[in-house]
Amino acid sequence: MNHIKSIHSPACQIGLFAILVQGCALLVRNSYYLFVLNIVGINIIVVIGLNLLMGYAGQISLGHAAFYAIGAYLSAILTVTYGFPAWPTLFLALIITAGVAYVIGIPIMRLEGHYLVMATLGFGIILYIVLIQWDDVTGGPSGFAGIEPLHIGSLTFDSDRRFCYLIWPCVLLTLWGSLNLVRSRVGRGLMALRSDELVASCTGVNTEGYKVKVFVLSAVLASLAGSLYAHYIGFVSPGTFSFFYSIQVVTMVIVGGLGSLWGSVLGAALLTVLPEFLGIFQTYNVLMYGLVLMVVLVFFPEGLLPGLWFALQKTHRKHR
Amino acid sequence: MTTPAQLWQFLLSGLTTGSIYALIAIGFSVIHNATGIVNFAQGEFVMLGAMTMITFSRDLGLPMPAAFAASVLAVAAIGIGLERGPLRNARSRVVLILVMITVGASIFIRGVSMIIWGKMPLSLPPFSGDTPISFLSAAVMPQSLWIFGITLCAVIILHYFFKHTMLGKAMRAVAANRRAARLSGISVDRIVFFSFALSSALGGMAGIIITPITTMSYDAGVMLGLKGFSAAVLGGYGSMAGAIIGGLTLGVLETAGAGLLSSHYKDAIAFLVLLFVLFFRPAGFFGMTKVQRL
Amino acid sequence: MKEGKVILECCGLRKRFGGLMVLNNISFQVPTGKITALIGPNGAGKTTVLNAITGVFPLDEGNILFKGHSLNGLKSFKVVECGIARTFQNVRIFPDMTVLDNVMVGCHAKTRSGFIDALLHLPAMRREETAIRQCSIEVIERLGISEKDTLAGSLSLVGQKKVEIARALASRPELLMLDEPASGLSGDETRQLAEALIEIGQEGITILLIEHDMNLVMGISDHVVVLNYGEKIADGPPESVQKNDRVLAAYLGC
Amino acid sequence: MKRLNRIMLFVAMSAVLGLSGPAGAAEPIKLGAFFDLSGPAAAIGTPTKLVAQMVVDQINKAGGINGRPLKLIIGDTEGNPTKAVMVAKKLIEVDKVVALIGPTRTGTGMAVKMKLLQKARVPTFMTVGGDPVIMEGKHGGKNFGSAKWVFKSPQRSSVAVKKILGFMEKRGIKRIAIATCADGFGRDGKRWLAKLAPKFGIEVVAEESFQPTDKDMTAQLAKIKATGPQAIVCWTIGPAGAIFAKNVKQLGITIPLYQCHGLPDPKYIELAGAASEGNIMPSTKLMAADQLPDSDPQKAVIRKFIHLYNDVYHYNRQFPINTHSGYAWDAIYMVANAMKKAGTDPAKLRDAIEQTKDYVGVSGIYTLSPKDHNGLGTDSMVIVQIRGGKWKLLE
Repeated sequence: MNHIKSIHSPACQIGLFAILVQGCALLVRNSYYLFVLNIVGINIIVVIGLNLLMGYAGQISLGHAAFYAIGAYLSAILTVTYGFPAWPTLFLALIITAGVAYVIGIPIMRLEGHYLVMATLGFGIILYIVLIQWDDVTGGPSGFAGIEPLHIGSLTFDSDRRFCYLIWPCVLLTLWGSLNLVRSRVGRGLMALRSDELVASCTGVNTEGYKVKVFVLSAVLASLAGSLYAHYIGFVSPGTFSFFYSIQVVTMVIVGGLGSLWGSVLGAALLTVLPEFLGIFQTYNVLMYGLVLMVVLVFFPEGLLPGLWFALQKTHRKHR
Repeated sequence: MTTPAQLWQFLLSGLTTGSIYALIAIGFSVIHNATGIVNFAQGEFVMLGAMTMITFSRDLGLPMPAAFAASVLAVAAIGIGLERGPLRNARSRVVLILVMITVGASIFIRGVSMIIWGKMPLSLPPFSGDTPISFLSAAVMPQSLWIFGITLCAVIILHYFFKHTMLGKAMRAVAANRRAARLSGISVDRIVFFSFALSSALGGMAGIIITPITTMSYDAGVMLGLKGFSAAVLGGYGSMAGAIIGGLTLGVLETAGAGLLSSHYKDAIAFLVLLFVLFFRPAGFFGMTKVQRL
Repeated sequence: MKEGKVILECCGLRKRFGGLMVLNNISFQVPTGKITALIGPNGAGKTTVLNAITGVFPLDEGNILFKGHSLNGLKSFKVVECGIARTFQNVRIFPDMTVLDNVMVGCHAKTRSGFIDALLHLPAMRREETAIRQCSIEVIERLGISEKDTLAGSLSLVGQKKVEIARALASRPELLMLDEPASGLSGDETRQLAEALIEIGQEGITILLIEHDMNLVMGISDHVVVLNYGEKIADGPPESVQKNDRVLAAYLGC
Repeated sequence: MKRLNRIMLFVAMSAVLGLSGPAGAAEPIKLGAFFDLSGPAAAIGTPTKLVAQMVVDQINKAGGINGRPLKLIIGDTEGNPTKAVMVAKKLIEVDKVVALIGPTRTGTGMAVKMKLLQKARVPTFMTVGGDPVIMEGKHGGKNFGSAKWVFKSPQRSSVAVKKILGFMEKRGIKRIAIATCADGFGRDGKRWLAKLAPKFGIEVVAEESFQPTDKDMTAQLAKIKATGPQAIVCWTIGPAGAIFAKNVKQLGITIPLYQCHGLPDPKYIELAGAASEGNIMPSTKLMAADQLPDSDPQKAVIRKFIHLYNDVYHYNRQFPINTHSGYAWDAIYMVANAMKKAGTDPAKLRDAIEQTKDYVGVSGIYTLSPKDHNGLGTDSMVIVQIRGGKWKLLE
């Protein structure tokens, strides 16, 4: 019993996962694979945040690229144009994103179903247009270049390997915090909210407040990922933050499994890496991507990780 | 300075695009009413309509009306395929999963179309010449009149269909209360089947009539689908009148935004208005807010 | 227990849905520490009264006082924080959560730890978590629920009803409102329920009971309020209400 | 398997070279090529890829680079900056390519430049239209980094703008309205038009914008019409340009419509139909090859290109030749020529590319320098007009 419990504790799981990632990072010599690993890490942060919103609070956002963009562009503009120091800017960006998410979250989180989808989508598109049109500030469609890498003391995260040591602790921290969150009073409140909003409210859960707060939290995580992205690539342009990215992260959440944070890790990793493999199909790669997505959703609707887990249990039981 | 003539021009242009949005929005609503899902492949139906029309009329040399009918039927068949295939066989009935399956389907359809029709944009000749018609000091293309006419016909036929035919009434019954409809002997399966056929046919038709004005490419469906969805939401999701009003409003908003305020922020203006409408009327113009019963 | 005090007071409640007057000038009092029953034929407006008290929708007119403070305009979760818990007519538990988690949600009103505490796993939050768990297990054991780690949705109807009551009790309410707790239960089960309710009442929790089972109502309640078509037609001790002509008319339909 | 391939290749190469070179010489030189093969600019990226394959074929048929064949390794950027960096990184780190060709658009090009090409030491010849990829240092508060390893083969936007404005000046046009697409390419055009017009004595009386996916631009045109310009300049690539032309005709606007150097493309005439009649635009000489005087030094190479493209590889069945077609040809030939001189050492190769002088290409005569990583001037362009559905050389 104790043994099982320790495996289920977030800290222990994360420790194991950290060792795994560290192992991968050490084994990989080629910086291309490190680059992919880093992008996977960035996506995981966004996807975990979104899963808290979708899988736990039961609210959809098709506009998360916008928060990703806010983080990235604030870090870019404030550090390059105004010469702010990088780390404080990153935290400032988180605070500003939280503010924006809070202000729009209050009216948006009152909406339901398709209206919520539309509102978040609309917000994403509006921000995307602003990024393109306000080119004196954002650099417009050609993008914004020249963002310096982050550094701590004399350690500059300018190579793929070094950035790996920055991004993955961030991923692990995000994961740790989120696992803590879902196994707490707040997490139970969120699950209750997803299950039955009215009853949750009559049981003492501040449903409206929770919805807005979890929206803010997921926006802040997307913003963090965005800032890290900007400092890593050194360049941001609207193309990265289009509607398609919003769709992509929602897809990652669902393929990984709604409400399964480890599933999100797998979903983000799989869908980031998959197109790299599909490259061998050349002109058929778009078609294959759609096909894989449909097959997974048709046959593993609970998500890939939980789905495989159930399937495994089933065969296990049969054999016994 | 904006003159009345300009305003009139903005209105006419807006109504043209708005009619297309309305047709797409109706498609969204029909599927929503039968199944409760947002069909993200709706935009792809629009693209497919245009593409099959190009194949039938240009490559196979069918006369226009025949090609029109054939391509609408072809798109309807694809819509049915989507429903009979992945959606029906999905192991989950959760709305969100089904919606994401349509996202997958739309990517798949895009991929296939890219291979069949290539990556270059294609066009269709206008149905009746391209000499602009001057109409009370505003200029419209004859094709715009076709768009108005066909949209109007579609709306009238649909109205008759939903009000006066057995199948149409059954569809309304399913939309109002799925379980009650099933209990009173309506085959919900058949309704879902027919809804997909109808909405994909409407989408395909929208694609055919707009292509002579705007051209079409394999990836143009996404944006049209998004606009149609926005129109449906603006009007009130699931409402027929809402879809039409929403579509026309969105079309006019866009041109008016570009003409009166700023062409740079045209789409942003349209979406901003949409957001404000949602904040003050959370269910669009004609939508009903759900009354929760304990 | 102080006799004669009033914990909840409804004054002139009015609510209209579209053209239908669901509550028409309803006033009644719930005495502290007693079991009060709210009865009436279907459609009389009983559940609407509960919804109005718990802030599910706003009233058109009227005032609800809980321990002398107005509940008007309070959100549902605030009402729970004041010390009012409720169950629902058709059992509404959180089916995809375990029994224990269901009950632990009920502790929300009396606990504080928020997002930051949870994210950072702060000691205060861990302490609170242990307390919540302990309190919930106590409630579960007291109601005789044996499977605390199974999914609540997989329990029998009786089990689910118990979970719902346990969830309500977990918020340590002063007033517990039960919406038809006996519907769908067998005679034996109803008797058990009656005993449990009396026991809860003896602990000093005031109960407001909506019920159709007249045996149960008349057997355990101290005070009965009768509604019909949104209007109050009788109010008093069970014996006197049973003899009231208007009540008889409403129930027998003559 | 790999070994078998290598042996086969060796046998084949030995046969071609008549067993002349040493065995090691048959090792192919890898060239990375990454374009938008899917995504919004797939219609530009895909033919570029085809031309790249054609050029490499030609070079190998002609004996390769000092006896070694070129091998093209292709990647798809999907029009996504992050993906573009990933693909470029794979080509550099995993496939160990000697040089890169591509990508297709400014956004992806800039991402690759800023993330990889500050340090990667891989010469990259881009086929993007926008100028930022070869801009260096700080401009207007923005840092463009180093362009040391970046070259680009399409004309700068400023060159095309100068060509148009120069032509208008000769025609006595004083007042113009501009309508630009809200993408990187359109923005670039807008910036240069606004900046350079006064130098040609031209006033910009209206500035409008549209989205690449827009279906109707009559609102913008109605506003433009009201300002009474003498000409309209539209700056976009793709179907939006055709819709714009149709709208111009719809509103009965009779002043000349100038399109940018992105639209000399048979597809444009097909999409815009009669509305394209009379449009004027700057173009590479490729679009008016048969009207060039025989004295033009580019005429021979353009003829060869057209022959190969249409008659040998039959790419025209899917992608008729347009003004962009030659860019990959020129990029790869300049890299190949430099390789012949300097070998495959990245630094030497880069220097050699930078020293390219008077290379006669399909899109112009290139003379590169440390200050100019494009090497084309206004003389590389011509002004064409659409008359009777054909390209007519005006200047």
